[in-house]
Amino acid sequence: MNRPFDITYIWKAVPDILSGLGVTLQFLIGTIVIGGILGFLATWARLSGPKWLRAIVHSYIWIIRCTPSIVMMFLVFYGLPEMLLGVFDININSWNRLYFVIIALSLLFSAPCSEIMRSAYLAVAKVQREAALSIGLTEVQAFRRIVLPQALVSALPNLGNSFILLMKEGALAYTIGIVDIMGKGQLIIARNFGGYSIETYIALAGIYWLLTLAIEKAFKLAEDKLSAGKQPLRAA
Amino acid sequence: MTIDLAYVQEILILVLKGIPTTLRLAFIPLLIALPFAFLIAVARQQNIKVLARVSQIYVSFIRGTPLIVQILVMYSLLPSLLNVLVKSWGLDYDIFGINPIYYAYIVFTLNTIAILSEVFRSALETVDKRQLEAALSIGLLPVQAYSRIVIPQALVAATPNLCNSTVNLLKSTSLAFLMSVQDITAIAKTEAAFGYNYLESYLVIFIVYIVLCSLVQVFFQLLEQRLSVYKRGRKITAKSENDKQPEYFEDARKERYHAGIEEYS
Amino acid sequence: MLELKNIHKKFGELEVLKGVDIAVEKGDIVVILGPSGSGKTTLLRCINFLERADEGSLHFDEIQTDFTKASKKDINAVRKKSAFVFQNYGLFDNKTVLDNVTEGLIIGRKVPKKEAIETAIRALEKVGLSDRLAYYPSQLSGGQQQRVGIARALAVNPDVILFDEPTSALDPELVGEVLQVIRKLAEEGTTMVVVTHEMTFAKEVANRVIFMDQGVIVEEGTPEDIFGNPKEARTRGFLQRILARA
Amino acid sequence: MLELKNIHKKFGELEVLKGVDIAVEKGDIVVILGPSGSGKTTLLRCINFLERADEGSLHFDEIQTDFTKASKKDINAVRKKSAFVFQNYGLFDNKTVLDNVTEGLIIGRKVPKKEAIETAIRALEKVGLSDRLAYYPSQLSGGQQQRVGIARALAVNPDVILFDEPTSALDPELVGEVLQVIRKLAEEGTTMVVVTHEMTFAKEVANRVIFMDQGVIVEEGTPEDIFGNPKEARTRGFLQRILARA
Amino acid sequence: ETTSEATSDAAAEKTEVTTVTVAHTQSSAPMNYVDEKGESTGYEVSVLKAIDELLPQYEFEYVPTSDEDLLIGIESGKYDVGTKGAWYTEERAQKFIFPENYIGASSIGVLIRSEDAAEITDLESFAAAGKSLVPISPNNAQYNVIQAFNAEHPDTPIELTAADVFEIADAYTWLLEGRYDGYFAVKTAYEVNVLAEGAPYSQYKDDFSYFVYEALPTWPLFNKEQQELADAYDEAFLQLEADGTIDDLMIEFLGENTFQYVKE
Ligand SMILES: Nc1ncnc2c1ncn2[C@@H]1O[C@H](COP(=O)(O)OP(=O)(O)OP(=O)(O)O)[C@@H](O)[C@H]1O
Ligand SMILES: Nc1ncnc2c1ncn2[C@@H]1O[C@H](COP(=O)(O)OP(=O)(O)OP(=O)(O)O)[C@@H](O)[C@H]1O
Ligand SMILES: [Mg+2]
Ligand SMILES: [Mg+2]
Repeated sequence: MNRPFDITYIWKAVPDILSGLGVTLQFLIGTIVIGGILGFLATWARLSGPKWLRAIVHSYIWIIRCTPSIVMMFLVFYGLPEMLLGVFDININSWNRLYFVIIALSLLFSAPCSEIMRSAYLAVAKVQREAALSIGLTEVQAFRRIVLPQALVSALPNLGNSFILLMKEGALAYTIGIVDIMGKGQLIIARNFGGYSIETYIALAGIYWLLTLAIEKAFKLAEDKLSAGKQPLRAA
Repeated sequence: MTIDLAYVQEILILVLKGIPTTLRLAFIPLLIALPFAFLIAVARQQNIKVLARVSQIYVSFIRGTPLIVQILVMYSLLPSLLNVLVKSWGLDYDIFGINPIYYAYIVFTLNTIAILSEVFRSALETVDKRQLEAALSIGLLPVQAYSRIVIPQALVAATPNLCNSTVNLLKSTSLAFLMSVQDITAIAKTEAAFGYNYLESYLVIFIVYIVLCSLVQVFFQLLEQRLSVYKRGRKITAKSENDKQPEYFEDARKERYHAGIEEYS
Repeated sequence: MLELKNIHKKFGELEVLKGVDIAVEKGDIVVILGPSGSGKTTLLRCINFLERADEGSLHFDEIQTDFTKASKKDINAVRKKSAFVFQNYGLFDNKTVLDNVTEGLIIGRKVPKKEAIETAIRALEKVGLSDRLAYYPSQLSGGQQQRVGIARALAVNPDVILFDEPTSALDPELVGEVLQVIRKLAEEGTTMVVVTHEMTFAKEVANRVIFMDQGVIVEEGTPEDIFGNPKEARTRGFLQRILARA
Repeated sequence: MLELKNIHKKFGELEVLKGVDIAVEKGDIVVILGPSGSGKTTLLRCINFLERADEGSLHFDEIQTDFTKASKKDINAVRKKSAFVFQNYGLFDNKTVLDNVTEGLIIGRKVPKKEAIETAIRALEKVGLSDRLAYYPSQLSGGQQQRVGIARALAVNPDVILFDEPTSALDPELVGEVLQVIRKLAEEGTTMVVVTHEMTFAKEVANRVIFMDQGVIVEEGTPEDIFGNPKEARTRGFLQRILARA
Repeated sequence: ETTSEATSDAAAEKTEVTTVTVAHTQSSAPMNYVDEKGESTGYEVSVLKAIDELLPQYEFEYVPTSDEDLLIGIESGKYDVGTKGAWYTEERAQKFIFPENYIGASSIGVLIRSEDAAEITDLESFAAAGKSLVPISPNNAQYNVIQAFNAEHPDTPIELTAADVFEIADAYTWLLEGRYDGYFAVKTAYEVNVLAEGAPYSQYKDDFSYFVYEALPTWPLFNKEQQELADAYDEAFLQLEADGTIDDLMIEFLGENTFQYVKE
């Protein structure tokens, strides 16, 4: 093949790419926390809120799931400041752009996240909650101590999917000039006029894969811990 | 900053032509991925030695590498490689004449398999082992036990996540434009470039995705409702109440059965 | 101390409880008998608000409420004062035997951990399971699970325990032992409502027997009355067929 | 027709079956008694390959295999010829009562749908549940679920039925009826292995009684032998304590 | 907060400095990009930096971002001016202020295999030979050039494929292996990737030929409200052109003065 390949360049690109790691981790963690809380509230509202709230939350999830991420990014980056300025006279134009990325991603993340939580919650046998209530636990305690750990077992693989997808959402941040590891890679390639793109992408892929392996490892540990006492669906 | 509605309309009409491509890009990979994803999920769930290990690495690799890298590999490196092979075998086949949409199919299929295999694995976690045992004990083969008892129950927990994945897939098909595939985003962006009407174009993309994703969501919502009938239980009507005495008339019995059947079929 | 009036409960159009009244005094052992599907489990579940009755009122010590109106506070209060032993055991799948029993103590009643563990082990000893502390429910035999369920209810030392067929999965030897435990609890003043198919138990331990059928209380009285001199035809039929077998 | 030799089964370090031999002839009703946790359920599960025994051999009509080596084909053949009634009912949650029963017929045994439905309804009538055809398991009382489980096993008309405490959730009236059904099946030549705590049943219907404890068969014989003249101290103790109660 | 005062009150201009937000694309070297240290640079950015020096009343602040954000941002007023190697169309002129003077010119030409060099010397012969072109992003000036070319040559159009091109140098490989016949590219890219000492494709130096088609003038885009700023830009730009700064920057970033290739 007529394709130049400089294996040493892979290694050379790594430090430069890694300088974007901070941004990646910031928006990843920020989104997981904020989006996770939003998703959790949405789940709670959909499962046990009053009817009107359920309808609102249902439409919220519906619309968010229909929204392409780039559209959401622009809505948040342009719409939100204007709205806050117009309605509450709050100026957030000077905010760090990373905050807008986190807000946009959190909104995007909250909808699938809430669906993951809802399906996992519903998969726990009803009697588990009832048993907890019957020995004097409050609803909240029953949820936190009994239902949640069991629900998490089936939620974790899906949350894993979402976290890993989220981590790779750097392209979205890049559209408003936030440079994470993916963005760093792109800048390197641009500076080289497209040269060494394969090498740079291999370096990127390697870094992402390592991060993914770390996330997967953490999830595996959590899954193993939480599924104690659970019999795998396996015939003898 | 104003939105030119006439222009929106104009783009919208052009973009409609891209809908079949977008749908193809989403649903062909989805349909191909479903069985493979399920097999991987089962292999991992059953802990089948080599298979589980291999599929775990596969899932982790595909999920763990950026889509753009996979596109580079599939769209650029793979054809080069195939070309060299074809040439070295002395075949006369124009590799570069292959419609790039096939590379898009491959990329999206590989990704969807990885994502869905985790969806299915988690769904299988929700099924009680005793359900499988009961099915085996009445003489169903494992395949039958899975298809008739385990999967229908697992699907209840899987549908919301399948919906998430499908909607995500539908939205990420826009990346196929990198491979010069003309989906709705491609058309809208091409139109926007000339007069810098990006606002209008994104508005159109949004509108089209609202419609497409809504259809997907309606479908999965109905599916979930239908699959979870057993959890909510059948509606109990006065007719079925307390007619304790068994009736020995064949016809009456059948009628009663059909009355029951109709309600859940 | 516990009085329920006129409980109605429908599932769809199927009326499972059709106006049940039941009054229990402190220290009572009330046994509920009745054929399968007569609404016994549903009745117990209504008392503990696991099922919301469609009609009726509840009076439990200082708590006085209507089923349709009961507030969260009332419901929690009722649950704090009572415990439920499930027909299907209902153990926490993700907790070991010991944790199943301590849960209600440590979390529900804020008992210090050390004390809770001691109480739990004592309760588990009573049902002969102190050698299975670290097992998960899925690793237990049916009878063992049932006994953990009983120990879990005993441990929280509630005012009223609602037993739903607490001995169904036990061998006769254990049935004897468990009934012994129940009897002792009664002597210590715990009130109990027991759904059971163990006639011997009903005869020996109960101080009141309720016979239910098709969502209503057909007959109610002392064991002597019910077993010796049943008034209703339905009760007589039920008992006759049982006695014919034994 | 069914012969198991030297079955061993360990869960981790815990040896639950320590070399059990059991032989059942066609038309036999073998009752297995034993205290909770003695390995009765595990034994039945091993027969049906729901649990893979660590050691031992199985001989079932023309099937002759070793537990460690049994092929998929052997396992399927054994399961086709037998049925299992679970201690915890084990109904298919996603199927109605009727579908629970027809499933093994239509899918497992390729019986035409119409015929399967009729067979199923007949089986459900036998256990008094033909009025609950379209209910889902979650809408049934404990006793009703148990009876569906029994009907499901009856319907497939297997050579051997393995019953694990088939009457635990039933009121005495129904116990009588269900035992009647089992008796009739036996007369029609169905072989049965029944784990039960119903002494009356064991006495009346069994033609062989096995007493298990701690993973071994302690004693085995006719009901008269076991109940009238038990040889082993452990058996005597068990029976005495039961009789003391009754 | 000082914007309105500064622009309305010309007398106070010595003390009042207006901050101008300049957006530029981050991955379109050599015109606009971000260097290893994270600094905004490139030909166009450098020109604007030089202009800033000449305008004491303005203080430029650079924001690297994407094409889409740059356009939406300038239109909405989030950015006062932006530069992305944009070329001129009537439609665009309705949304943005184009100054009098274009800022640069990107010289583009076609890279072909040397074996075709005898036959193909310009776009006309390329089109006539029925050669295929590596897909072009519609975002890119080149796309428009080919469109214009096709409009002028309805009989022998060049097949134009749109693709959201991500920055990879694989086009050189595609050319070598015959997947496409021509790569419509900026000259600098060709120089850096093929001609330069130690360039990734230097071993294939002899396999490529390049001919310049034309240079396309590129403009900075001003927000509709920023006429004053645009005027200031024009004035300063002429000054820079006169004193040779523009020429220097051209040589630095583009290797030659590309204004020579601008048609009409
Ligand atoms: N999966 C498992 N892991 C570990 N131990 C187990 C497991 N399953 C069963 N056991 C143990 O094996 C022993 C026998 O269980 P089994 O269910 O066979 O008892 P059983 O005779 O049916 O009792 P019961 O009458 O209470 O149902 C019990 O002590 C139980 O704790
Ligand atoms: N969720 C439900 N939906 C519909 N019907 C129900 C539901 N739960 C119970 N039932 C019906 O209510 C009736 C009473 O059920 P319940 O569980 O109270 O009976 P039970 O007296 O406890 O019987 P058993 O002795 O068999 O446990 C049954 O006929 C059952 O089919
Ligand atoms: Mg009940
Ligand atoms: Mg058992």
